[in-house]
Amino acid sequence: MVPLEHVLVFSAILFSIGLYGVMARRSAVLILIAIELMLNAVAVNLVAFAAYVDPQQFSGMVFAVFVITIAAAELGLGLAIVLRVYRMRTSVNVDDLDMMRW
Amino acid sequence: MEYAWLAPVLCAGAFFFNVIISRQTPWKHRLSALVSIAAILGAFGVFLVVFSDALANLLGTAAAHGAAAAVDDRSRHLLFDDEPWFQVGRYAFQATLVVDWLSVMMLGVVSFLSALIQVYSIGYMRGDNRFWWFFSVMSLFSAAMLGLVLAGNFLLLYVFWELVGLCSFLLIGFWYQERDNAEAAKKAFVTTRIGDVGLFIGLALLFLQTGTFQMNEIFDAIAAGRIEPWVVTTAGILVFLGAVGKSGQFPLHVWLPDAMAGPTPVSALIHSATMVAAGVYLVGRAFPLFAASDVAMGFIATIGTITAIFAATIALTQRDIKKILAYSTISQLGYMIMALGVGAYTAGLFHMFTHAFFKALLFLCAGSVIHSMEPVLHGTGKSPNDVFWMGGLRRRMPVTFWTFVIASVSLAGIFPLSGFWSKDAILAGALAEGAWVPFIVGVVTAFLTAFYMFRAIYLTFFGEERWRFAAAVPPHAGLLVVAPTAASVPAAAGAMDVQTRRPGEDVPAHLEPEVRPALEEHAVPGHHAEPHESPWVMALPLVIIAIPAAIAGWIGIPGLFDPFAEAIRFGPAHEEALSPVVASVSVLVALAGIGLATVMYWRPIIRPDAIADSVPGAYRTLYNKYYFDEAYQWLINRVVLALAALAATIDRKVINNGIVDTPAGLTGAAGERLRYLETGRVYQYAFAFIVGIVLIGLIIVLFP
Amino acid sequence: MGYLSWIIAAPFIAALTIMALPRRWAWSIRLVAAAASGITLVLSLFVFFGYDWRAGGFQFVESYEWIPALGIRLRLGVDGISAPMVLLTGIVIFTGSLISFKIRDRTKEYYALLLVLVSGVFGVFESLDVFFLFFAYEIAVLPMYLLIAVWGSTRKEYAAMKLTVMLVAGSVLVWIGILALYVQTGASQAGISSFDIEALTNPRVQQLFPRTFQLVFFPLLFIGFGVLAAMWPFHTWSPDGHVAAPTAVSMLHAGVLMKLGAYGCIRLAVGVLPEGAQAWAPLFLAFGAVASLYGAFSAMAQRDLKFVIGYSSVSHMGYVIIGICTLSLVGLSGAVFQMFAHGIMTALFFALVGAIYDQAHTREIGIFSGLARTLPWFVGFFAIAGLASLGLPGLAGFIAELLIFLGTFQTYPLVGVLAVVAVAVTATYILRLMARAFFGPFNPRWSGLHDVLPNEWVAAAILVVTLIAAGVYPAPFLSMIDSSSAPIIERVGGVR
Amino acid sequence: MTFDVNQLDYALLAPEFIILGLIFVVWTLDLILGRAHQKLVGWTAVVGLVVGIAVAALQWGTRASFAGALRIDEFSVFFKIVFMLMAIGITLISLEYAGRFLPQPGEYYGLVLTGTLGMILMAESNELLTAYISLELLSFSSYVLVSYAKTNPKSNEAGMKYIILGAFSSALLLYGISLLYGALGTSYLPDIARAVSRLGEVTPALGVALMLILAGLGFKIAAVPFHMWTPDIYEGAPTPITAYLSVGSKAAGFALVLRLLVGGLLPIHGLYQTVFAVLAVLTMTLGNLVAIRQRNVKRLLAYSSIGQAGYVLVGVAALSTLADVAEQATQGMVLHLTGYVFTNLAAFGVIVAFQNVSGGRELISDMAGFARRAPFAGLVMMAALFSLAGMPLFAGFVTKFYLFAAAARADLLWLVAIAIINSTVSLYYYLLVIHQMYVRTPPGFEVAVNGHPAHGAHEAPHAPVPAMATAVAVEPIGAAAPVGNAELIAAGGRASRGAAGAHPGTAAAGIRVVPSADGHAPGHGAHAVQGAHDAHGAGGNGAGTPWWRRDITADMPPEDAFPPHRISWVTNLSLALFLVGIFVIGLWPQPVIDLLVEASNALFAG
Repeated sequence: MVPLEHVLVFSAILFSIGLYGVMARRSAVLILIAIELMLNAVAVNLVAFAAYVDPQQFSGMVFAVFVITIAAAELGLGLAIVLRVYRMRTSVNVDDLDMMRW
Repeated sequence: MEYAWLAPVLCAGAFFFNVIISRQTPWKHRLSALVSIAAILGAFGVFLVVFSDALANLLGTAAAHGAAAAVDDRSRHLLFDDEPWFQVGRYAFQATLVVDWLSVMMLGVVSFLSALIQVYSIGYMRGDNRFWWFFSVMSLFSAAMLGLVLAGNFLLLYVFWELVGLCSFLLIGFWYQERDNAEAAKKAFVTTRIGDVGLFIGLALLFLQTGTFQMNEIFDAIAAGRIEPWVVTTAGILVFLGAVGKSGQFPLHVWLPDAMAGPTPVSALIHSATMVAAGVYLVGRAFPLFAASDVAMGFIATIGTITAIFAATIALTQRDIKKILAYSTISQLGYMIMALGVGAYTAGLFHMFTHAFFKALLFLCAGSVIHSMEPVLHGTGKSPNDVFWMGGLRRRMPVTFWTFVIASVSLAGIFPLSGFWSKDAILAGALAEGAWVPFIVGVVTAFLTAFYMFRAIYLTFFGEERWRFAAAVPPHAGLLVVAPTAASVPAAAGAMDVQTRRPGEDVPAHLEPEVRPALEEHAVPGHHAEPHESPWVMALPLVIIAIPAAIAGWIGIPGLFDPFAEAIRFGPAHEEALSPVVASVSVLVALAGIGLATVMYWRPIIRPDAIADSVPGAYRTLYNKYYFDEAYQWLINRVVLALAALAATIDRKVINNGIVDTPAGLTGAAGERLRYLETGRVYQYAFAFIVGIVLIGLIIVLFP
Repeated sequence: MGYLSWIIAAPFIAALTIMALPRRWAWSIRLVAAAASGITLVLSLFVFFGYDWRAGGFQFVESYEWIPALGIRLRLGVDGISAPMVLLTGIVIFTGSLISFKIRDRTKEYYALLLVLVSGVFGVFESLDVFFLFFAYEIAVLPMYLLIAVWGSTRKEYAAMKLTVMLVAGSVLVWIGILALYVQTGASQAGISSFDIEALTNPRVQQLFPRTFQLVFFPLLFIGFGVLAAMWPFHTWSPDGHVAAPTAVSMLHAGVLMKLGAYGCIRLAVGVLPEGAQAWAPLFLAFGAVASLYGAFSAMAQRDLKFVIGYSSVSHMGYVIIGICTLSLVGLSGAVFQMFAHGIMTALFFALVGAIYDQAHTREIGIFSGLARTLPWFVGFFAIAGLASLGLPGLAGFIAELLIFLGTFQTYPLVGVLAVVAVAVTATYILRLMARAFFGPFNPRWSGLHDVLPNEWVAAAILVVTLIAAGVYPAPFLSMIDSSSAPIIERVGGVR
Repeated sequence: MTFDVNQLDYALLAPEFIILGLIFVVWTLDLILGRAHQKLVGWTAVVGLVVGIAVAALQWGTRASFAGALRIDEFSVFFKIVFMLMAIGITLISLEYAGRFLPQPGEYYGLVLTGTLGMILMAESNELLTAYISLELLSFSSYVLVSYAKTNPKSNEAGMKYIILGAFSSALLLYGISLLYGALGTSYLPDIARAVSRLGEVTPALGVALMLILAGLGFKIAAVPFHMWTPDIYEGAPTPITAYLSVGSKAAGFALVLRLLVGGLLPIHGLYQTVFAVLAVLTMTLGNLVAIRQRNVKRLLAYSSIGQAGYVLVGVAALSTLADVAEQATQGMVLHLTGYVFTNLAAFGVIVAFQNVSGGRELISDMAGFARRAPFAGLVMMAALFSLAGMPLFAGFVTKFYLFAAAARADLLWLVAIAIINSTVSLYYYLLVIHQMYVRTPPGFEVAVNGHPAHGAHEAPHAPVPAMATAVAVEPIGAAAPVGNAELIAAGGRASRGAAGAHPGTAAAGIRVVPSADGHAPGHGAHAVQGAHDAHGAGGNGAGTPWWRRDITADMPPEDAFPPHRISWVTNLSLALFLVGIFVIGLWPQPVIDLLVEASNALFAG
């Protein structure tokens, strides 16, 4: 079996890529996708832990299912809002969205 | 004796009655005068009762002659010394009254003179629209002074002391609409208050040593040596500072001449029985304190001596009749203080006693003169007080003239009027104590006194009727209104002093063109109102006071019958035998002064302006009162007000802007800076998360 | 409910009533306020004269459970120090609400705030619980902001803000100090109600305050309350605030609120932390001495009538601080009496300045001249206030200053000399002011001014009578104050 | 702890089910009734919530667990009631606002309810997954609600920022949860507590998990530096939703923090005490400092709510192993949150009322003179702001005192000191708002104010109309001549200068325009006016008049009159309710504290 550490490192890398994406992207859509990466990393983590640490209860698996669902919903909602912003401002570049600051 | 307290209470009651009730009535003026005079007469009645009691005691003890201590006990009577007025911790503050010969004497003088002066004021103040207020304050003034002389507790004395100051403030500033009067009132209060700082600290020192303000206990403690000597000395000098302020001693004398701004009856009261007498009275009352310290006594004697001669020299050149009298008062007060300082206790207080009468009389006469000059000089811009605009009033105001002369002669110390006896006692006392400097100064002062008093008499009552021409000289022509310069003053003085010249003849050359036509136009007699004798309410008190002014001193004739020395004394009765040498020296010197005045101002053999011209510097210095006012003004402007401005500036600039506004400003500025962290960019917000997580991680690692 | 709770409740209820009244009924609002404050005055007279100083201690005690979890009880009671303060507040609020009749802009809010403020003031003086003392203290400070900023004058907005923020900043220190006391008592020993002032002074509890603790927290409490007492150098809110505030608020503020600070200093700082007091007293005494002289000199340089009085308050409160810091019985009693006396005299001052300002719309001393001719009552009343301020015997200020000075001479003679000199300076500026503005030739420009109005007359007369009565017969005050100062001084180990 | 289907006692969730049902009722009603009757929908929600509260109240005293995942105890019941009360408040203040500014108000009420349900579940959750899901329920509702004002670009932008940052933070939180789960092998809080104390030491995984979880929760409670979203979202969201976020979201976040820390991580409190102390300092200091310079009132309250979170964090830092101290801290936190709910609702309620009458203005300076035109709303705002500043009579003082007392007992006096200093700073900016409302003149009425004509003129430069103002100012003077013409003219000129900022519509609006010099202005013009008036009219107070015959009203300045704002009775009613809440907690907090004692007992017992 793959050692737990490998999975964790993988998920950490995934998470970090997502993190980087959030910082570096300027498009709202891409930022949302980067967040999705982070959530996926979480799901990987949960599954791995469920398998290695908590084999009896397996609650991590349930957890992962919820996370995936929520992530999907989140993305959907996010995209809806981004869409409306785009309709209004014709841009989804977060640099342009600074009506409110200071 | 038990009723002595009634005297101040009656007068205070009159004050409150007038202020609260009389004022509301339509006949407030008459009612308040009536109430006030009734109250002060009542106080006089109280005095009579107390006096007869005291007399009985004295006579009783006189029978058991020899036991000095017994005399003390029997003639001193303390009232209210058991119940405290108020109490804090272990300290009780009593409102003790003391009735002994000193206070009985003062009680009499104060109530007698106050009563007469108030009667006189009915005439003098007639028509004033604050007539009622005048009488109310006079009542309060009398009440305060009566309370002061009765106080047997230093705290109580201080209370009345300050009230006396307040009343003098109110009365000096009675005609407050003149800016000068208001300033004079303020000056009187503030200056005396400066002395009071010393008085208060001195009393506080004594309190700390003894835990009480009771006079008898403090004196007992001093006598028993329970107070350290340096404290006695320090306290003595500090307490004396109060007297310096109140009695117009050098260098706090500056308020007294200015205090002439008040109505003349007020001046009379202030200068005779109240206010200034309070200082001397304090020295007399607290004499055991001073007597216990040679340094303090020396200090007192020095101040008194300086004041006596210093003020007398200023009086030589003054032109305002009330200022002449004011400096005379200062000089005489110096005399008394000097006497007390050298240890001539009885003599000093005796002089205060006699002086009260003739000085009151002098002021009332001056008031009478001014009262009659006022309509004459009205509208000319000339002061009705200026002796240079008087002259020849002798025939027009005979009562005033004669009473003035009696008082002046008495003041000059001519045998056998009362001033002679008291002054002689002082000089004899000084000599007996071996105080040569005070003695010599006393003699010189006697000469000067006689001189300036007769100068005033000649200028006022003799000679040409100069007031006729007052209207002719334009008010701003430079003679009187403008501050005199070295050139103009002697000239003007000379011009007006010498009666042989024709009117207008000696108008200074540089004024000739403008003055001459006016003079000729106005030089018609009868054009203006003329001076006349004052109404009987004013004249009668003059006559009545003239009697004690002349003969009050007789109760102190040494060797003959001397109840005064028996009653008012410190230690065993102090009877200086009448020394023929001293007496004749002082009378001769006084006569010399009169003679000099005569040859200068009545029969002008010596021209005063020539003398003034010959020593212009000295004349100017004297005329400007040694520039004391200027010096104080400088002190106030350059030091006190500068300090005030400095404090105000520091408060605004340093404390307010620095300590208060700066932190506030910094906080706001910090808010302003931090505000811009909020950039509106989502990814930067996300980055803040990372920073936060790192921060938390660091804390967890660093502070496990 | 006893007297004390009614004294607090009456203004509060009146404030609520006023809030319920229609805006248009301005006169009924005024009368309700006057009536309520009249009732408080009567009640406070009851309390004052009902206090038995021979028995001493806290009397009229009432106690209600409030937050038992923290040991907070609503305990009310007065001792010889607070009883005069309650009377003072009663007098000042009654006169203040009379004076305020002429407020016409938003009468309703004005009176409601004023009365709430007064409830707070009474609360401080009557509270025997540290928490409620602080609670009421803040209530007393807070309405000030609006009262000044809305109804005030001269730089009112700046002044109101500065005043509020400074006072609340001062209360920060108090708050910290109170919490420290709470922890120190509650944390180390159970069963002690750590907010009960009486309990805090109990010797058993006093043991819980070690010297270092006292050294640290005494200055916190003292400065915290000292800010409200306008202790130098934390006084700058006071001249500005007094100047800006509307008349009655100035009266209350200078007359009563500043006393809250001094009262807190006595009650909590000195009363509870005696060792700290011993260690720190000289420093604060120096502050007080500086304040008295410096306030007097600053007052001399002012041109605005209210600024003069404002700085004079700084100076007079300097005496109070001095008196407290002498830690001597005489000085402390004098300080408390000075609080009373100054409260009355300064209320009188401000009432009168307000009377003139409402008509003339200026307070420049130099502009006025010869007012005594047309405004005899005004000038008379003002003169009495001025004389009380310069310590004229026969008026209350004298006795107070006398005692303070005696206490100072007992402990720090040199400071005593400075303070006495400050009195002379006070005389100078008060008399200068009066000579300038009231005497001298009458300026016809002011011929339109009228003398005090009936409401002002009544208010001023009450204050004047109080000043004279307390000055002539101070014994009831002093025996009362004395009986309650003595235990404090005993704890501090000061000069008795 | 295990999940057991047989343990499911659905009766325990009665209030939750009521809300759930209510949501469907509301949405159905909205479908049926349509926009015109949106208020009816709102009222339905209110009624339903009242029923929910009643049912929840009946649960008081039960301590039970729903499948180990939800704890029904006094703690959660307390929060349940608070959240439902809050939802009522939000609904009430939305009734008018939603009709004016929002599309589909019916759905809006439903979303408020779903969010509320999320909050309730957060407070109940005893297991990490449940907590996460309930948190997401709240978040999702909030995302939608924040961007609800479709036509308002600010609202959209706020919604987008919110969802990005919310999702980001939930990813962090989840990652942390996953690590915690991995490290301890369980997601049930009691088991976590046991595992942590068994562990004895802090493993790196646990540390990292804690970092991430704190960051995720920090987002919800807006702790610095996870607060960055707050001002923007608060500003952009519809105002009732801002209130909703600032009150409900924050309180729910803290409820969850308490559940998590007390229920699961109390044994390692030493690990995070310093963290929370530092976060508290940062949060309150930054929040309060930045608030000083805000111009937008919603943004100001956003920063203020950050500051408030900082105070509560002081309480979190004070959680310690000393049971009574920790309990007192908990009580203090919840008490403060409760007071804060009412207080902030009141504040936002007033802003909503203000926006209703002003067409959605939100600058502080726009509120100038608001209290003059709407006295009751002004009063409520003042009470709310003073309460926020921690002033007595109002809730804030007692709650802060209680909280800080607990913190002081936990040896955190230094932190308390910083907190108290911060509340002084906060007083300053609250006063700025009060100042605008009470002291300044309503825009457009600058001329009418006692001697302060300039303020309005600075802020709202309108076309100057000196001629009109001069005419008005000079008119009363013309009648009286004795003062001298030069001064009269000076007075007129002064008045006209003062009037330079006058709104053109002033005269038309029927306002009595008074000469600006006629108030407390220290100008000389005033003398002229007043002096003339005295000399001419008020002869009764001359020198000859005895004092008791003088006319008291002689010097009364003219009254300023402004047309009142029309604020609907519902708004006033809700404001009154909030005010009562503020005062009840401020003056008689003991009943609430009694409840909280039990609640904290329950929390610690769990």
